[in-house]
Amino acid sequence: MTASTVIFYILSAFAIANGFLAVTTRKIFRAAIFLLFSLIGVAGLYLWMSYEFIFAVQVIVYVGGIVVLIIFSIFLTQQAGEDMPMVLRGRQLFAGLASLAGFILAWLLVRDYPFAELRGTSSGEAPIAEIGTKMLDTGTGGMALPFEVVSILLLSAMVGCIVIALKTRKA
Amino acid sequence: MTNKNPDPFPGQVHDSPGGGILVSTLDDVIGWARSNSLWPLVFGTSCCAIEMMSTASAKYDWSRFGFEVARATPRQADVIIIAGTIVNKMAPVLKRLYDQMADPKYVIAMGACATSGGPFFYNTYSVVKGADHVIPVDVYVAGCPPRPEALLHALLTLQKKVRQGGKREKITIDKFWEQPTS
Amino acid sequence: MTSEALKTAITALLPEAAFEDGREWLNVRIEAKDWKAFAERLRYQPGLDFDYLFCLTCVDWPAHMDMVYHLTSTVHRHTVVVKAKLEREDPAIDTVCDIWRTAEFHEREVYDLFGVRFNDHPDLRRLLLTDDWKGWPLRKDYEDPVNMIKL
Amino acid sequence: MTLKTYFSNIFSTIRSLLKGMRRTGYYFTHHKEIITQQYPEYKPPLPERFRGEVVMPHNADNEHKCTGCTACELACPNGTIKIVTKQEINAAGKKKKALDTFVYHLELCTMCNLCIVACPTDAIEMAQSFEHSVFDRNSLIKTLNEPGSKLEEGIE
Amino acid sequence: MLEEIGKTEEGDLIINIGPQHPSTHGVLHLVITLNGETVKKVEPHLGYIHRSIEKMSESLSYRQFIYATSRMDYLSSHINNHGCALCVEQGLEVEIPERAQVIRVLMGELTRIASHVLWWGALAMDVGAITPFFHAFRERELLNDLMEETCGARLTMNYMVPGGVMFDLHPNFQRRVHEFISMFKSKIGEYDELVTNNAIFINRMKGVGYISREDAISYGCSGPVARASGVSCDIRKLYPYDIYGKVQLEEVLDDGGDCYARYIVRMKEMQQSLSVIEQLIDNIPSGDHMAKTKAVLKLPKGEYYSRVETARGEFGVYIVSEGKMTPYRIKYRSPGFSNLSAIDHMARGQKIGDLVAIMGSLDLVIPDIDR
Amino acid sequence: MALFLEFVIAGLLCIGLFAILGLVLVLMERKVSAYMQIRLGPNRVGPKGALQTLADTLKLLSKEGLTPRGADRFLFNLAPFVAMIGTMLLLAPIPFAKGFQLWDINIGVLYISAVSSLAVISILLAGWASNNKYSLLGAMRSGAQIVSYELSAGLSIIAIVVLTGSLSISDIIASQADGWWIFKGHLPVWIAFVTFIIAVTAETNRAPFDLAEAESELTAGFHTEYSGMKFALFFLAEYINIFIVCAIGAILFFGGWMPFHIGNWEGFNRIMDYIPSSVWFFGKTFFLIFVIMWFRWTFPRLRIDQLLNLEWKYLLPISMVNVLLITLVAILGWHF
Amino acid sequence: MDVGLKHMLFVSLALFFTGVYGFLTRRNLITMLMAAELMLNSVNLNFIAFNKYVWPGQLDGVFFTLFIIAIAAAEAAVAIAIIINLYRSFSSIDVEDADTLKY
Amino acid sequence: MGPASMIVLIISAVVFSAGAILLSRVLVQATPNPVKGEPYECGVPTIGKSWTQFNVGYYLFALIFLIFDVELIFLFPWAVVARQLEWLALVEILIFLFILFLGLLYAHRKGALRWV
Ligand code: SF4
Ligand code: SF4
Ligand code: SF4
Repeated sequence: MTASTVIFYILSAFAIANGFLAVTTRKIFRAAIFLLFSLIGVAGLYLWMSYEFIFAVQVIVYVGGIVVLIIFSIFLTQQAGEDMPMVLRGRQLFAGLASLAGFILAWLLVRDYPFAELRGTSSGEAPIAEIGTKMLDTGTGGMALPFEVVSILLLSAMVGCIVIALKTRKA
Repeated sequence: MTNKNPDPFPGQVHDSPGGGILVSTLDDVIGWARSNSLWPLVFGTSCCAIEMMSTASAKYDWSRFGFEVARATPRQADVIIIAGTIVNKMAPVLKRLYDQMADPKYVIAMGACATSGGPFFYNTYSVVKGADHVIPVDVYVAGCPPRPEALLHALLTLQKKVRQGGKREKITIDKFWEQPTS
Repeated sequence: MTSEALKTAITALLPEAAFEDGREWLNVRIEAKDWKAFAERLRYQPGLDFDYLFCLTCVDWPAHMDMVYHLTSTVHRHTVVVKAKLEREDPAIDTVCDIWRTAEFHEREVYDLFGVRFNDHPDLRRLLLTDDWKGWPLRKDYEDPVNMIKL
Repeated sequence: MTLKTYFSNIFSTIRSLLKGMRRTGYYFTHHKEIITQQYPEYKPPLPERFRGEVVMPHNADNEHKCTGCTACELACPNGTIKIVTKQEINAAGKKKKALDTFVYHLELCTMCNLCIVACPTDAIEMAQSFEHSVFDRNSLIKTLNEPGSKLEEGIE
Repeated sequence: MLEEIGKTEEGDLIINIGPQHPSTHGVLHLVITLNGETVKKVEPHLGYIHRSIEKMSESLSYRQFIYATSRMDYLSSHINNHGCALCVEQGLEVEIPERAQVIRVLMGELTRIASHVLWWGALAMDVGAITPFFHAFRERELLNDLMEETCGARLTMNYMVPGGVMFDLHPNFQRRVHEFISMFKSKIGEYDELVTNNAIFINRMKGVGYISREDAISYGCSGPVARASGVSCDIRKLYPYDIYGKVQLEEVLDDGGDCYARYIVRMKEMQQSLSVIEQLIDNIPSGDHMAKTKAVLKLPKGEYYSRVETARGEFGVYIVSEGKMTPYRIKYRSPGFSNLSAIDHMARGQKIGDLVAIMGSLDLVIPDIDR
Repeated sequence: MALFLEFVIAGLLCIGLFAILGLVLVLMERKVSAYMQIRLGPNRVGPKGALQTLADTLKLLSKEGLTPRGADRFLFNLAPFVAMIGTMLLLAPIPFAKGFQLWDINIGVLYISAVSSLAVISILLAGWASNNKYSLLGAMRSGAQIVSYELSAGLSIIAIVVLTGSLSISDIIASQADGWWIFKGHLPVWIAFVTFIIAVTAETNRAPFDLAEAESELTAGFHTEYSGMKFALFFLAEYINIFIVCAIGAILFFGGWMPFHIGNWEGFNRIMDYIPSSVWFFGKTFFLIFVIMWFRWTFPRLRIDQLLNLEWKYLLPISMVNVLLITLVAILGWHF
Repeated sequence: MDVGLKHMLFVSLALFFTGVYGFLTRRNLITMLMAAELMLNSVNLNFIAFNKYVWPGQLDGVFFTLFIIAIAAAEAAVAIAIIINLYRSFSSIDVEDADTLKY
Repeated sequence: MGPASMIVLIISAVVFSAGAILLSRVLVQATPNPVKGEPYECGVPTIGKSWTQFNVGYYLFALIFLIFDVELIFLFPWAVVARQLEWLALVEILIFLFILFLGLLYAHRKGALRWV
């Protein structure tokens, strides 16, 4: 077992454990923080796979953006210091069983599926220059169109947010 | 404007006569650190507070001794300089501030009012006759108001006490002022 | 307006008003019950325009209490001192804090230190002392053996 | 807001900020402007009128000028001075009031100078000392007349 | 409108500012209702430094009670003492030597500058600039030094006594005042560079804490606060005392009504004080510094009211005498008390950062308010 | 084993650097402020006051680090750790001298802007966990502030990236071998530089943008309840953050450890080369730090709405346009 | 044992079903959003893993992830705007409350 | 040192902080008292709970920020290749930024960037 394997295990355990805590803790603020750690764990996995760019994107958007926003919305909407009400036993049981079953099913499917793994042929990195080139490429396989579409998506998201948010401000 | 009186760091390594080395004790080092880094709480109630500000100002400059890091929150402060009169309504607040400070903590009573009620000792119905009825005081400095130099002197006196590991006995206080506040 | 002119104007307003010899300013003594209406006239009557209440206090005499209002007009620059006699037991007078906003705090202070009740005051609480303070310290018969050391 | 005001706003803001920075920068580089007095070494010459505490000067023969008339005690607004008198028999054989102890509560004193003005014999005066820091406030209660001191000759 | 803002609703946050807080200039306690960052209501709680000076003064003689007033508005202690002395003199009907009058006015104006300078530094500190505070103290220390030489104290002077002033001027006095004037004139440009013209500062001040002329009068505001709203209320001008009637003095008025106007008014007032000092400093008449008064002062039965213009506004002393050695009742009309009562009016609907600026622009001295 | 030893040494070096930088920067701040305020500043403890901050640190070490009773203990204690880790991680790609860099990550500057967002998390954590209104308000303020200013900081970084065509810090430095960008790049680079300095000042919560700990409003802001060593860690992290953003500024605009060269003055250039690269690096960084301190001791604080206005109505549009401008410059080859 | 695609898939599956569990048990809109984010993340992880182990050298997985992240951010922004809007209207963000109020 | 440096840095950060905090535990004995643990609010007891919900205008900024944050991450790969692709890059980014600029303008017009 090499050091890198150990790190993989640590990272994935970190991500999964924090993810689990995030959905089970009864303090909503803590849930956000555990979610944050889980996301950082995933980001670590990206880094482990040498996708530095994706790592950075993940951290910037999730840690610096989404989680902050979630925390803000917690401040805004919650009596954040209080515990959330207990989840009903039955519902907990049902949800637990369902997701466990789903997990096992999916894992059984995946485990034996012969993916064409091309291990070792390439480092698998994604140099940022290539990403950039491909992103701006207007030819076939180029991502120029999606790239511009993203901006429209963002614009519409922004407009949507503002419309929704201002609705209450006026009221 | 050279440094005429550098305060030697006690933690330094001395040569001992036998040729070996000798390190000052931990207590000395801590005493040295604490005495040279007395961060005051921003607490001034009346006229003496102006003289306290003067002490901080350029002419007297208590930052030379490292006292300039005045903290607004008692959690990070080391010394309360009670600059001004304490009245009955303020007493619980002062007590609370003192209680909320992190240990170790020291108190300087600046001026006649904080020492004893001073100008308002007689015929007043609302003045606490000395801040030590409320919290234990380490150093008293008389004057109304004490000059900035006098406050510096008080701080240096406190330094001495701290450096000796000054442990102050708690003064038992009758708690007439501890009226419940609503 | 001169003192004399003020006198006539005030007599016209409130015939019961008595005048005392003030040193600098006209002193008017009125009944506590007339105060509110009188104050309104003083404030709003053209020619009087006493818009500036610069001092409001109380004096505790052995037999009664005096509310003292110092009024001046920023338009005409004339000043008048109005005094109203109050009972020593349960002193009360109408508030004027809707006429002069500054009165709100001044009246609270007088309430705090003298125990004068101001009818219709929006927020009559102790101002300077703690809420549970006993007694009215600026009254002459106030005793506080704990806090007060007599010289 | 036109584009022009937008940019002129920016420029005027930056200019005013730079001016402020020039001022602080000036002080940062000109150390001769520093006015700090280093207190424990440098004791400033205090004006002789500075009121630091009340003292009672004694002459070489350990004599003071206080007759114990209590004028200062009466003049003091906050009871800082307590005069204890005693009966003494003077040279002429007459019984006379004289000073026993002059108790001065430094911790109460407001340095208002009224006692000095009131004293008919100028027996007390203001000293310029100011280093009154103590660990125990009781040590601020002082007796101003020295032990064994007497009234100076010729003072009534 | 203001009432509407003041209504509390869910989601409002009530927080305490003070009694121990760096920007309340002492021990003011404000309970503020916040909606987000917007101030909905400010409720001042006073009395954290109520030292019962009025009660105490009832048992002090007419010479003694003056010292207590230096401790009320300690930044204008000379002027406070002046007011008390005037009031007692009114009753004694003594004529004050002209020299004493000039000295009093000189000291008063120097005090005003010292107070305004300190206010300038403190205001800058409140809005977050720390360096001006230290520069302000440089000038203030000069003043302190020169006053100390004459009066024997730096802050709580007790220099003006019924009948005149306690000591004659120190021989150095004139020279040092001249030194100060030339020094101060060279520094006042720096004040503008550091603070007045600073774009951030102007943005923090303009349009903040507005109070109209009518409201200022109704709230009993006085001093620079009222003058910044266009209320002419300078006692020195309207009801001149001592030799104020004979000096050239311009009343500084502004009609902005906001923090910036208050700032500008005070800055200009410093210039005015400076000009008064310049007019007087070389023309101090010779003569006695004190009128002859009896050893024990007794005011005839009656009521006396005198007012002076302190750095903060109109300070009044109201003495009711029964003809005894001590006053029967004494009331100090403090400028800060009325000015403070307008804070709720000024701060509603503003940001919490503005509240700090407003407090700074009111130039509060809490012991003056609580007495 | 040797690898392990290397790790240990590197770790110790980092800790040492961290601590020493913290001490030096705090002392520097106090001295700078003192001189601007016409006073002397610390000069008693140790020679010329050099040990002042050491005394402070030891004092804080021997001071009680209390946890308020109502606080969320776990998060309250976690917050300083997050702050420390976030800051420490930023050290990785900083080249302190030629070839002296822990990790020349190929997305260098992006990495910096990514990891630095941990700072806002630590502040929000601290503010919330303290169970104190001032803390919470301060935390919210700085949350909004830091995330906003991240945009214009990012955009001004992008401006330089357009010129260099690489995100890697060593490439960015290498591209300045013939002159620093601040000299080569014309007006757009200046605009980018000014935006960058303003944005990082705001991002590190420094005056005039120190609303998170606005003393005259919110006592001590998000760390109101912190005392002793926990407070010291925040304090330390704050100063190291300043160091790091200034180092980035020095790298982007002043060529990092690159010595100052003038065209083809061979002799001059050779002399410049004799100065060790680390001196260049630290010199430039400390110069920028000084500038940031200079701001702090000169300007009043902005109000929160003005602060956000500045970002959204001024800095952000300007730096967006500036990116276009700089692209134009790069394409046309107008830079030197 | 070398870490390979299957390991990554395991992790991503675990994360996904943790998210599912959270989504099912939570009744609070914000926590539900958090669970959804968790699921989206596991999907991203999948894409990257496939990209690395199955089609190394290609960038499609990377781009998918990029776009998903962009969409996730937009979605989160809109969702939170809606949540806060809901909260302002009903002072609750409990799904069931919103239900009964027939929003 | 490569990616391993991150591990080193994390560990040293943790060791440093934990060491310092633990050391300070050893060095002081605190004297607890009942008031110490209460929230500090200028020396008077807090009114109401501290963990109340806030009603702040910050979140709108966070919302808009998130959008621009995403924009930022697309800009980075673009910036790297901008110089090689020359005009193509400029045109594409012009469109991209223009659309986002419209968003900013819209937000400004709608007063979303105004503080409430
Ligand atoms: S001792 Fe004197 S100067 Fe100090 S607060 Fe009391 S009265 Fe004021
Ligand atoms: S100076 Fe004033 S307070 Fe002090 S003893 Fe003399 S009269 Fe009393
Ligand atoms: S000091 Fe002077 S006034 Fe006082 S008792 Fe002695 S002689 Fe009389």
